[in-house]
Amino acid sequence: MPEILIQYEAEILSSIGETFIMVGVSILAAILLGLPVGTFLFLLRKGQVLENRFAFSALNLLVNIIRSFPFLLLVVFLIPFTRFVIGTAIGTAAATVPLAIIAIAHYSRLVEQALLDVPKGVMEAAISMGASVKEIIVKFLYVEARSGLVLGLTTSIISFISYSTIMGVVGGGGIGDFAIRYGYQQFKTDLMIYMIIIMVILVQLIQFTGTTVSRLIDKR
Amino acid sequence: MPEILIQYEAEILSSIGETFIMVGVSILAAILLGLPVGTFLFLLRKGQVLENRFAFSALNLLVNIIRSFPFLLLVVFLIPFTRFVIGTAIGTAAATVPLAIIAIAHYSRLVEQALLDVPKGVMEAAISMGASVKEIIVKFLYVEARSGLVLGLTTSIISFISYSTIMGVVGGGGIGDFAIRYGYQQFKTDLMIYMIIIMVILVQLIQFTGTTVSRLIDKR
Amino acid sequence: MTVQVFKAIIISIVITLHLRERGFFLIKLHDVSKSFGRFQAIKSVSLTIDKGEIHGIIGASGAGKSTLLRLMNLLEIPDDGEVEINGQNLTNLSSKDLRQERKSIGMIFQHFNLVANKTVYENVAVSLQLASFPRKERKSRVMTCLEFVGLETFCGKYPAQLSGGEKQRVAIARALANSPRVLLCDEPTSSLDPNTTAEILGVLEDVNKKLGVTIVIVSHEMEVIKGICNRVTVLANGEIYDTVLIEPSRIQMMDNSPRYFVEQLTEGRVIADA
Amino acid sequence: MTVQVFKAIIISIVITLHLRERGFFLIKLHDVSKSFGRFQAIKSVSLTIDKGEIHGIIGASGAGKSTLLRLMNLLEIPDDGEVEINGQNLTNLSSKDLRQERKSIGMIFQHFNLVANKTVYENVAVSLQLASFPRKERKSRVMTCLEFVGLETFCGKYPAQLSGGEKQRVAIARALANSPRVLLCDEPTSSLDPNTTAEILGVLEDVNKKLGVTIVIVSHEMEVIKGICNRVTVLANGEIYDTVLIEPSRIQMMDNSPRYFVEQLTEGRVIADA
Amino acid sequence: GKQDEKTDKENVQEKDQEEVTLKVASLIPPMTEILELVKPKLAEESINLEIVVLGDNVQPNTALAAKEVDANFFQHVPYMEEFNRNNDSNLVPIEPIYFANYGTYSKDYKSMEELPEGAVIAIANDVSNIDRSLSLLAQHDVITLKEKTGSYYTTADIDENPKNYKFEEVDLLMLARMYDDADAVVMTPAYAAPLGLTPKSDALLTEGDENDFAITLVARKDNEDSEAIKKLAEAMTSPEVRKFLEGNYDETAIPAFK
Ligand SMILES: Nc1ncnc2c1ncn2[C@@H]1O[C@H](COP(=O)(O)OP(=O)(O)OP(=O)(O)O)[C@@H](O)[C@H]1O
Ligand SMILES: Nc1ncnc2c1ncn2[C@@H]1O[C@H](COP(=O)(O)OP(=O)(O)OP(=O)(O)O)[C@@H](O)[C@H]1O
Ligand SMILES: [Mg+2]
Ligand SMILES: [Mg+2]
Repeated sequence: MPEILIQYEAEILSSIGETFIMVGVSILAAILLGLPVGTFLFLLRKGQVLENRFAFSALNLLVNIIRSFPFLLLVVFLIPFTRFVIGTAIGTAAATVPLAIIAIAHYSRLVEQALLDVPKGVMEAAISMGASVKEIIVKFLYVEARSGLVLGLTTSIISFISYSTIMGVVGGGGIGDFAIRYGYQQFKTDLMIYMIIIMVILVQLIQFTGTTVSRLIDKR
Repeated sequence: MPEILIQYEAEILSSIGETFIMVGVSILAAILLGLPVGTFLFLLRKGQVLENRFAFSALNLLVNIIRSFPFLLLVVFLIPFTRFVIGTAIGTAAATVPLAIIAIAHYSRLVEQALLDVPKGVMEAAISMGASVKEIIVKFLYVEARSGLVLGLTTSIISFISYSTIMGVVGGGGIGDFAIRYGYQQFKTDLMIYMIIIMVILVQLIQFTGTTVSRLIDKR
Repeated sequence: MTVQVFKAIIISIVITLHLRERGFFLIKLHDVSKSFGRFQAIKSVSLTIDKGEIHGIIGASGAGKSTLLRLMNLLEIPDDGEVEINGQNLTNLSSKDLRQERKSIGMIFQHFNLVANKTVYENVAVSLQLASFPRKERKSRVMTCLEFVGLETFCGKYPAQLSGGEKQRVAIARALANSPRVLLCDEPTSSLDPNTTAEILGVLEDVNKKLGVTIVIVSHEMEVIKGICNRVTVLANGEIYDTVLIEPSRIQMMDNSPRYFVEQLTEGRVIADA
Repeated sequence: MTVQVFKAIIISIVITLHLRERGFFLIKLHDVSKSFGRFQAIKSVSLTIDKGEIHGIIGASGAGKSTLLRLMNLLEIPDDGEVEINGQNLTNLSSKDLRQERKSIGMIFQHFNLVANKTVYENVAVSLQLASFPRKERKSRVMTCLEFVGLETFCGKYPAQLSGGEKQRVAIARALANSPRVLLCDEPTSSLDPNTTAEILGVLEDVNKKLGVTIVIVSHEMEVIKGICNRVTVLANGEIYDTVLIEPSRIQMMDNSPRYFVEQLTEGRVIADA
Repeated sequence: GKQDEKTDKENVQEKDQEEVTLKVASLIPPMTEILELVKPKLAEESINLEIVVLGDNVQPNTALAAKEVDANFFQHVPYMEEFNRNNDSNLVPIEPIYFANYGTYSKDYKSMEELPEGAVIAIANDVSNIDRSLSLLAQHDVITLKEKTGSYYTTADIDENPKNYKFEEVDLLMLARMYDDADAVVMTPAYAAPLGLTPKSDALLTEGDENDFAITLVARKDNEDSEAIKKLAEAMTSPEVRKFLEGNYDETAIPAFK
């Protein structure tokens, strides 16, 4: 192992840990909240089972507002909220709040798109069997769109990693921030390159897993 | 109009112009290069007409590498290339280079996903008619996936706007950077909020256009 | 094949025992109209389908048969008119009650509409899940229905791995699974060979006779209509041209060996074996 | 309807004039096998289809008919054996030559496989574009083919707006548009009423007689097979059970009025008008 | 009127003949304000001053080294030297302009003594500012530091920390916002000013001007002697700038030139 990696081993390991925490929480948020939000964006549309012009516009606007904020300003803007939720606005835990919110907005769009590709006939079959909205979602929509949902999540996770690199701003840490602070600002180019290699490996692993899983579960 | 907007009118207008340039170039890059890259990601897959394990892995890795870079470091990393292409590495024109590269990588993933949702039967019809690869792409794949391609582009454009806010680093300017510099760093909160409102309106317009267009061209 | 028919009969008896007494059903359309854009697909149609009847709908391609059928469970919302099932006006029901009502209306779609990411077994099982069919009996019920259509060995396959006829049979099994009281069938045998068709029609007749299920069948095959229906509506250009009462000629069962095809082909005028 | 048939005949003559002399075609399968996973769908089948023949393939649901047909233009790559069309071994062709060869092989899919985002017109036109059919004549050619199938007024509609039978007819028009020399038809009339079926079969016969197009038809409808084929392969469990030579009984044309259905239904045993 | 017009024209012509464009990279006020202030004066001398505002504190040096700008104005000399060491560049200080009087601020506590055991102190997260923040605390004996090993002190170099302060490193941009969150914040006056804080009246500790950290106009070896740079340096050390700094940035930006 190159000497510089040994020298910074502790910092590197903890920054990897920070990235995992930040991205992990984002993934959770994407699944627990982004998925429902995206599902509602789909179901509230014209012609869908929960068609509701007003609710759709409101939800759509909310997602757009989050997506409109320059990320840095979103972080700042959310400070009071973060402080309320986490107790502090700095550090890795605090950094997860804006990341999670961005994650929800980001993934919900990809969910909406994946659901739009479910064939109409499948929805009709569900409706004709008397499925409730919940059943339509869980037993039909998610089943039929599952490979798209997994691929979308993969794309989102990789974006979360990219967003997490900006979280140095509030002391979030992480590999990307480490690369920027030590590698870029302190001109340790070799260290920076190693960090980038770690990130490439991480992203490559995630993409590989996502692609493979989505192919395995796609029976269409 | 609020006084502060009048006071900064010239700067605001020019920052809007900068955002348009940066995002416009990104859109062009996404369409001219991201679309083909995404199409190849799809066509080189197992079971598709250009199936080629090696070429797929290479292209996939390339896209992943770009997506792995912390955006700030990608900007820095590309400086020599930017200087070569644009003649300088600072300013709005220079900022378009890293943005365009990110745009290609970002959109190509969404293109890949949209194409994966084209029913197999349509591909079979194309193949049985003796369509060349180019014809399969243009006359079948893009036609059948068009609403997904438009929605994906919409999602991407909104991400490009978000990425462009970081381009202040190399003097790229833009609304987001303006909001950060004047509104945030100088505590002109009202100015910052106006800038964010402009961005929300912009994003909302783009999303509305994208959603509408994709619905109009979706005949499935 | 006779073995299978026998099985099917046994099975229907089992279902009969399983079910409580259920009233016969009837479907009423009052002046129902449906337009797509400027094109009027159904023009003020009134039609009463009696309890326990097997009602055929026939007509040229594009006459409006599928649309009419889809109006009966409100998959298409009528522009005008009312749809009544068993005395209940579907058009006025709350969405919850409508859902409940739909659980007792089975539907076989012209294009099958199977869930591509569910196995054959899961495609059939899902309708039981939706109707909160007792969990323990689900498996045996699904297998029973798959046996009806001769696909008991196909449980683990996905629709993309099935032939056209196999897909159609899964769709039939799915519609039957939940012991519906009304069965809407849109060309249920269009992809099936004559033997399988006869078999399926036998199952439908049994279901009708033994369980009193009201059946509406859209078909372009004269034999199917003639072989099973009591009354037939002839549709033309979105209007009822005529309604004809007929005596169904009990469908003759044939053995499913390829020999049958050869016999049929060569009957009377054999030229040569190649 | 007779007007349409007349039209169709006129049209086929026009096509004949339009085309250069073309050799008749033949299809040969040598010991072809195809498995899906562990399941062998086609088991070492050898079959020769003569030039200009109308060849039927019949068999029970799941017998392997569609798979066999799809092997003929290499949509399914055989695990073993060779596929030859007009003396050319398709399995050895470069992908460019294979593409070229496919342009002269029309295919009607069991599930239509229309492009959902193309209009009826565009769905038919695309096969002409692919074959670099002279740009000027495209429009009239597309309209001719749509007239064949009685859909000349449906140009601007999208597949989702069509009935099942209309979709199927668009698929037929698409396959005919490019004047193919071999036509592979997978259940081409499964969704069509008897009149439209007779009409379409008439068109296919004309195309075969006047242009020497070799036709392979998979169908489960005995009438279709009997009415048009010269020779029939009976398939069972992925193997050829028998090949039977028959004398096609020229399909009788019927008028397409709803009266026909009523007559058929009531023939001999009228009970009552409801 | 006629005569005025004529002289105007002449002026324009004159300008056209010898106008030089001078690009200077900078970050935030008061740096950018000083540059804006001297702009008209330089214009009189046919120098078109173009201010390039960048958003991070490496790019101005990268751009200067790559000759994309002619000078920059955002850093102190130790930071510049560190850049030279690492990038093989030859940036040179031209003229120190002002001391950004680094200070420690606290919302809840009036003096350093009041700051309790284990209090959280927010400091900037880039290496040179970590070094500077720790040095400031060491200067006032709040902590003691070990012998400097590398070019910068890091939190690992803290020798004694009697009151067990916790150091939270955040981005420069966030520092001011941490005023609410942390028990104390160490920052430059430029970031403190928008909060209405000045080193003179609000800081618990300040750096003063007994240090090497004056914000300095920096150029390159190859252009340090050019006429334009000299005029720029001259303009930036003029009485007007001093007056401006003293008037608007009392003790916040202490003029560093004589
Ligand atoms: N969504 C739609 N938009 C526009 N037109 C439609 C739509 N659905 C059906 N139609 C038209 O309505 C008419 C009746 O359609 P329907 O599907 O009911 O016919 P059908 O009698 O079932 O025919 P087939 O036997 O061919 O299935 C057809 O001409 C069709 O083109
Ligand atoms: N992709 C596949 N994977 C696995 N099994 C398949 C696949 N495609 C077809 N089969 C199986 O191969 C057998 C033959 O299928 P094929 O589609 O050729 O039948 P067919 O004779 O056309 O039947 P039908 O008249 O019902 O359309 C069927 O039992 C089917 O389940
Ligand atoms: Mg229909
Ligand atoms: Mg088939």
